[in-house]
Amino acid sequence: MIPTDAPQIDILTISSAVLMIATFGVVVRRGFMDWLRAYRYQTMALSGVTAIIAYMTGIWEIYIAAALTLIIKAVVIPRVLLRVTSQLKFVARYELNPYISVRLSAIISALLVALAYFLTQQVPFRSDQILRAYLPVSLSLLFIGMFTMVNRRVALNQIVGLLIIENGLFLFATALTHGVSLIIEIGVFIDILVGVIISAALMTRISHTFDNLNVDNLEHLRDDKEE
Amino acid sequence: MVSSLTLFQATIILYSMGALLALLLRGRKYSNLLTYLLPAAASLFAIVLSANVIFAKDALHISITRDALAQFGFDVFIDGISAFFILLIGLVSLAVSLYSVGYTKEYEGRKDTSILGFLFNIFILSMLLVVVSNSVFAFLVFWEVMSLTSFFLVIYEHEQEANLKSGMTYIVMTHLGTTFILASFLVMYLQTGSFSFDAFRQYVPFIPLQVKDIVFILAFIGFGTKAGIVPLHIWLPQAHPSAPSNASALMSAVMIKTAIYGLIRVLFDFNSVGSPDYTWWGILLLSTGAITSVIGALYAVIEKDIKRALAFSSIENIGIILTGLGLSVIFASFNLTALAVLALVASMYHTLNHAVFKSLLFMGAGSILYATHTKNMEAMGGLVRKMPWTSLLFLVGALSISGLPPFNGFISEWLTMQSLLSTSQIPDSTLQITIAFASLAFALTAGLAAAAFVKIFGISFLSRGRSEHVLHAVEVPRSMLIGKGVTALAALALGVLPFIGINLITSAFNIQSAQPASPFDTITLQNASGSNFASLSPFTVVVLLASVAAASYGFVRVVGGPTRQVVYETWDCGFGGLDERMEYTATSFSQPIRKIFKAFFRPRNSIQREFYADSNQYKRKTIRMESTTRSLFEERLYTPVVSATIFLFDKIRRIQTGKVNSYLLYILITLVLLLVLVRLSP
Amino acid sequence: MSSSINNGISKYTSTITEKFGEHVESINEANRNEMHITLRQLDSAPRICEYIYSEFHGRLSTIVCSDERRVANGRFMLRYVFSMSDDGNDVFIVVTAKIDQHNSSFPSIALQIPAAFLYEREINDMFGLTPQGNPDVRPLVLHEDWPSGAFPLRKDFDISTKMPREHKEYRFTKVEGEGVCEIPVGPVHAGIIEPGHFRFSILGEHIVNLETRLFYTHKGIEKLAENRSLEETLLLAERISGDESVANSTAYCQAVEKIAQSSLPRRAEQLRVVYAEMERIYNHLGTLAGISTDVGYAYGSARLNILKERMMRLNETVTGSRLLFGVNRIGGVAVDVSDEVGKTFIEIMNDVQQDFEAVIALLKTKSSFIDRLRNTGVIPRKAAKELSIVGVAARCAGLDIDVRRDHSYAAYSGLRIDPHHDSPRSVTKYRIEMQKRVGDALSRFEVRVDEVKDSMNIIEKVLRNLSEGEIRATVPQENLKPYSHGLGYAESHRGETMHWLMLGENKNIFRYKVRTASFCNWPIIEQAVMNDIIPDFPLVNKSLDLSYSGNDL
Amino acid sequence: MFEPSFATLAAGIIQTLVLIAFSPLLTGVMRKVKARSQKRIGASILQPYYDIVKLMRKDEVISDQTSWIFKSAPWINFAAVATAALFVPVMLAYSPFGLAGDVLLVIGLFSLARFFTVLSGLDSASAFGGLGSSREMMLSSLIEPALFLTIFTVSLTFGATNITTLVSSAAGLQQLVTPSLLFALISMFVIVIAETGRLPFDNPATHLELTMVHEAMVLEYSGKLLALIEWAQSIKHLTLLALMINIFFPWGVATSLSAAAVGEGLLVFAAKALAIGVIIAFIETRVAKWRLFRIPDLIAIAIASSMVGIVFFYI
Repeated sequence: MIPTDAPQIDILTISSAVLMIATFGVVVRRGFMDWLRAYRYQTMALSGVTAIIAYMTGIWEIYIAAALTLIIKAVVIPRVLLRVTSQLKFVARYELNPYISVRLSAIISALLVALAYFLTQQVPFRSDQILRAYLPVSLSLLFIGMFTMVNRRVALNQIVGLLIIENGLFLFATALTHGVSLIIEIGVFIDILVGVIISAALMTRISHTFDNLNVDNLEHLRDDKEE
Repeated sequence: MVSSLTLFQATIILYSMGALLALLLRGRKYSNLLTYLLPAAASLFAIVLSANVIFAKDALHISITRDALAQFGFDVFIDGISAFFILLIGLVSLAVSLYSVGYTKEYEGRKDTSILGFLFNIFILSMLLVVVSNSVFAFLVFWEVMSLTSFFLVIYEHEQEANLKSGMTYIVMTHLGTTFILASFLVMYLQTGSFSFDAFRQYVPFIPLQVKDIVFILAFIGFGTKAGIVPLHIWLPQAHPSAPSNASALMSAVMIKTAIYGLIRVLFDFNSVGSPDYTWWGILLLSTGAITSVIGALYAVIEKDIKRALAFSSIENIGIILTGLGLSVIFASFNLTALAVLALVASMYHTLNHAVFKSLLFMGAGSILYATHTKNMEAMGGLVRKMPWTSLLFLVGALSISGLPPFNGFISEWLTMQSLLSTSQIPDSTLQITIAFASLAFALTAGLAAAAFVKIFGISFLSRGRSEHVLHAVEVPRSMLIGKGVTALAALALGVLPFIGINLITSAFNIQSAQPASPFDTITLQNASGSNFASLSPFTVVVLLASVAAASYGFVRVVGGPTRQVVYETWDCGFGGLDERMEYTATSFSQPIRKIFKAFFRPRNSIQREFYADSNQYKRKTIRMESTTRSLFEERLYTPVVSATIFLFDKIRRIQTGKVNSYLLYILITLVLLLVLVRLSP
Repeated sequence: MSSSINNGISKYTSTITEKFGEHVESINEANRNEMHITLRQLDSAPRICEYIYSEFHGRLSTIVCSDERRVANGRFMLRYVFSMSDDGNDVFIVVTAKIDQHNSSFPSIALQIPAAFLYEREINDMFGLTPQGNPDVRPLVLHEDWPSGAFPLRKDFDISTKMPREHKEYRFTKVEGEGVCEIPVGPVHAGIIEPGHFRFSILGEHIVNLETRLFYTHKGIEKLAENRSLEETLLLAERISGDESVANSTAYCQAVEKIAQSSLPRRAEQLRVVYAEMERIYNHLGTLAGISTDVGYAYGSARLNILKERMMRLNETVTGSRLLFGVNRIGGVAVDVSDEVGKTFIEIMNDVQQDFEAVIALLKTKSSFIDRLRNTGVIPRKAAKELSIVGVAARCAGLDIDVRRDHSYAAYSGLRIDPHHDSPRSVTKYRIEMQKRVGDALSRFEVRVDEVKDSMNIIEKVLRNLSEGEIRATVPQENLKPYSHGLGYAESHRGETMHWLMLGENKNIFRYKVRTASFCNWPIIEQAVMNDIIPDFPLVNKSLDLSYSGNDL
Repeated sequence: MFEPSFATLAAGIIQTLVLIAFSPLLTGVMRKVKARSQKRIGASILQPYYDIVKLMRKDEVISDQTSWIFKSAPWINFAAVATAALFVPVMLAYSPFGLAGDVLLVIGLFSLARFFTVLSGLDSASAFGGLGSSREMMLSSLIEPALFLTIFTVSLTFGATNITTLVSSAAGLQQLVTPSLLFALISMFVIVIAETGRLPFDNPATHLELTMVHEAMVLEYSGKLLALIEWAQSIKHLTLLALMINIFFPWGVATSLSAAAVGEGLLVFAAKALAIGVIIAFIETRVAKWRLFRIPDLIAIAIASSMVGIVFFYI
């Protein structure tokens, strides 16, 4: 129960909650376009969180990191992915039948969040306000991202897991070190960018090769069919 | 004021007379009436007895122990806890006895009803004696009598092979359970050196914790088998439906509660769970309860045999009872006494409620069986017009068990939910979160139970008759209605005036709680900071409901004027001629839920289409649809275990020539293992 | 119209003569692309039909029965029309069999050629000729209240006869098994739509079997047409189904023109194309809007309906009729499109096209929308082929059937992609696209979207190259000899429409047989919903866009 | 804050009457918004009132297959829903019957209403009714856990399930947003949409019997009984919205019984209810009805959201 005379709005926790919500937005999407849009929102939330860290710590470099996050991950990467995959047929972009149904994976993700909080409870430096708020979130992001990658069949949609993991790592690093050196960060960003492009291009190839879809297979795939 | 002893003696004598007369008066004119009116009278005595013990605090302690056989004494001790369960037995058997007067006519001319009467009386008597026994020997003897009589009741209609199979499963499982109970008691004996429950109470505080844990686990498995916890529930949905409906009612409503009784003795009487060492007992109970309730409810939803559906619902309700019990233990282990009381009250209230509405529902199902000679819901329908009273009473049962206000199920589910919500006061955040997540199972159970009972009532009683079974159905004899009426009234009373139940439980268990002092008071719970956490006054709700209904009737009447009704056919899209095939079936009703939980049910729809010619697959001669679900527990757990056992016995038989009694082997292995464990324990 | 020897026909002729020489009375060519095989014996019909079906890959286009007892020495005539379109051939093989009037039955081909089922039931109803060996001879057209022994299409049946009503029961296929129940839907529906009865056998949401029962509003068009003049019948043809007026009138006019061997002015042919495509556009837009409504996406349907309305207003501006009534005449068209109107036409249409593409782009990114369509109501390609379905329904399952190309008429030649004329690259691409189609509602959605764009392009192309000249030619009356007959056909927005016409005395109609696309396509819905769930049925139905009126002639 | 007196009792009853009386207006406004956003003009926002009055004056056609369940179900439904409305504060921060029941009772009463509505669907011996009933039970059995978990989160935050305590402590909360409430709000929003049968769960405007959920159950009703059902549906909708508004957005709710406070409370409530109604209506035009067996996914999201909310609370 919250005492009615609580202090000012707990910006840290709320921002971490918003980030969490945005992450769930990505997890529960089936379509490539949908999760890309949701990923954009998640990244915006992430860059907001980064800006908050910058404000709290007063390190100006983190502002740059926040801006970079916004530009590269919310603008460039989605554009690149869109362009690279624009010729792909709908079939290759839509998660018809993940290994675990969306309803169950939503609940599993929630359990992973609980697990992340449970694990980080034991971490000794809970006195650090920023770390206390964001460490569990970043861990959740890692878990959820991995789970998403494991769970998806459509190759293109596995990238979503990768991107979530990456966002989790970024948050982890920023929260833990209060801003790694800017150069390294830029390097990381470019790394990711290249990774995304390569994997997307690879996906395109793959789905071109396996594009001859069998109707009977599709029938079996639909997850709301009995039998 | 009559003393408890007299009442107790009278009760026993009346039940015994009922049993004897059933045999002696075989085939006489009034044999039926006497066979069941005697236990009804006995039940009244039992109810008075329990009231006497609970409210007049006239506990009864009889020792019939002879020195020579000190270990094998028949001690009787009726304290509040026993009295509470005696009340349960009394109440249900009163209703069921009255009901049986009419119901056994079903078997007249077909079967020997005197045997049924005999078993019926002995069965109730044995349950009564189980809950008053105060020594291991007595307890086990009566437990065994209870199991055997119920076994014979299960195979009463042994002409049907399915019943024999059910009986077989039942007897094996129940003995497995008994073995564990025996083992639990033996460990206690090894520690206390006595077979008397009094000694247990006295010495248990001095038993090492690890041993206590073992005792608890053994007792939990043993009693859990009887209660039907998952995955030991396998016998329950087979055995309960096989027995005659009056016996099913007793088995589901009361017999499985004797297991709860046993657990309570172990938890709160022999032990006093008051330190965090016991938290995991609570967690075990709670998680088993959660799993049991969800799985029971899931099966209840898809079942189309009405009595099997009710049996699965019993499993579900045992789960809810265990949830409350588990919470109580957890609270107690953190010394949150008020909350422990709340959870215990919730659990016991549900025990009482379940006894009331489950017997009502089984009697209702029996009435349907009596009138239509089928248990298959797919063959029913339209009974509401043929059996108006039965349907009304069954509806009361369905509303109660679905936990809807203002019936009794709502009160106990409300109390359980409040107990769950109060877990925020536990000083352990991991546990808090775990329990919060576990409450998901509880809520899912509530939702599924409502779905199950909408289906059971809706498909069986409403719309059009689905087969010729229902064509000649007529309302059942009055005695059967009275039996159901008694429990329906109890359900309503316990729902509108929870004061009755709560006071009963608090007095019986001798616990303090700030609960309603007068019948119309509200139940009030406070939160940690002392403001109103929740309160409930069902009586006010009923008054409000009634006045809102009256007001709205008035309003509609004023605005809308008088109503003219035209009776016409159901809308058939102008095609003309709806028939019984064009209404929803039980299988169809539950199909969406089956599909959502398909990972659990593993449904299979196989469609066979026969064509006139292979070159044209568009014109079908016949289409046949078979829809099945698989029982995970039978397939994954029992079948492998059974085949492994058979394999093992085969091996043993090859080595040894003599016959091996499987139960002896169980006991032997268990005992050896236990002794080793006890030896090893510090 | 050229009367040169059709190469395709000669190929078929030689094979048939070789194989079935002794059964064949005569083989002759008529009306440019019709090859008539007249059989000596009725009994050989199944064999030869099956041969054409399995060896020549002929698609059973229709079966025409006519009562020619007063004409051809007292016989009923059965004409099995097969459409041949492989290798770029434009041929209809018509197998003609005679049924002796004392004989009231004929051998069934339905077990070999599934598509024949409905035709044979129809013949059983209307002529009282029983298909021997067809296991299902339940009444189809004439419902239970029609007295037995009255056969409306026999010549001795007077159209003004008042029939007493009877009460019999129609037997639906019963699905055995516990827990299966039936949902009767219709004939009266909750929306304002036409009557048809659907009998679902279900297990919960799961559709086990579906049976349709149609012909609730049978109008007796074929009987009405008899003894009417050609001009009167044109009006009738236009009114077979209000939204297919151009297709039906075109098919009818072409049948007459074929018999008369008249050739049309180029401008008339081009205008027929324009009107036909206009009809396709507004109907496809309506169907797309309907799909959007049926998935509960009101915004999409509102926007598409606005576009449909704009197109219908355009119809009115150009032709004077929102539903394009009265645009066709025998020998040409009735309405001309002036250059000025043509220009505004293209302008408005381009505007609509822009809006249309925006809406479609929106719909395609709406995953809740796409998710409903995907894998819903899958038409198996095999079933589509065997049941001889036509139009969008066939094309969405990857069957490349388009009368506009296969039996090119009016000015369609060269407007559709054609494997025998276009560049190999574009043809390969087209074929791959075809193969990828899986027959679900999403494919139908996409096919319709493509066709709307396609139609707009065609109209623009044709209007920009409109030839000068007359819009109507005079029909050589001397060629309209009694008892000459011909096939007319057109591709409506639902698919191939077949009209068979036989003239009687005084240039009146002797027998007029109409087979719309809906008649062919209705049976496929029973296959498409198999294993689907109940709430998806309206969507499947809408995406197939089947007409009741066009079916219940 | 509020002493039990005749005045508070009267005010409490009046606020319920306000809720009951204005609930069709919300339905009307939402329909209007939907129509406008689809570029239609749409019916008057008072149309639901006209409908109810007209239906009440009409004759009833009752199926010959039905029993007393069919005739009594709408009355029980209406009474249960209207009684539930008594427990929910509207413009006041309390309800006078707060001591007689809590939020779990409100849900219990809704379940009671649903139980009878579902039975009435089965009672008419028509396949449509059965279809609707079966779907309704599928949805409700899944919504139940989502709802309970949401209440769990909320009751943790405010330390009560008693609605008066809930709303008062919500109104007294200094911190406007807490993370756990944010998650609970998401969950609650999904539940409100599901419970009231709006898109993407159920299409209230459809005429296709085969796709209906709620409408299929009540297909056989006419006249007064139908009026009661429709009205009860509106009341349920506004009651749930009121619950959501007063728990999650309690600003401006009257904490004393002065005319000014009550008036302000009423106006602010109306504004908030309208705003949420408009948002829901707007969402409805922008989303297609989900495939029936995808709907559990959405409910699972609500459940997951509540779960995370609980985690955030305990941290």
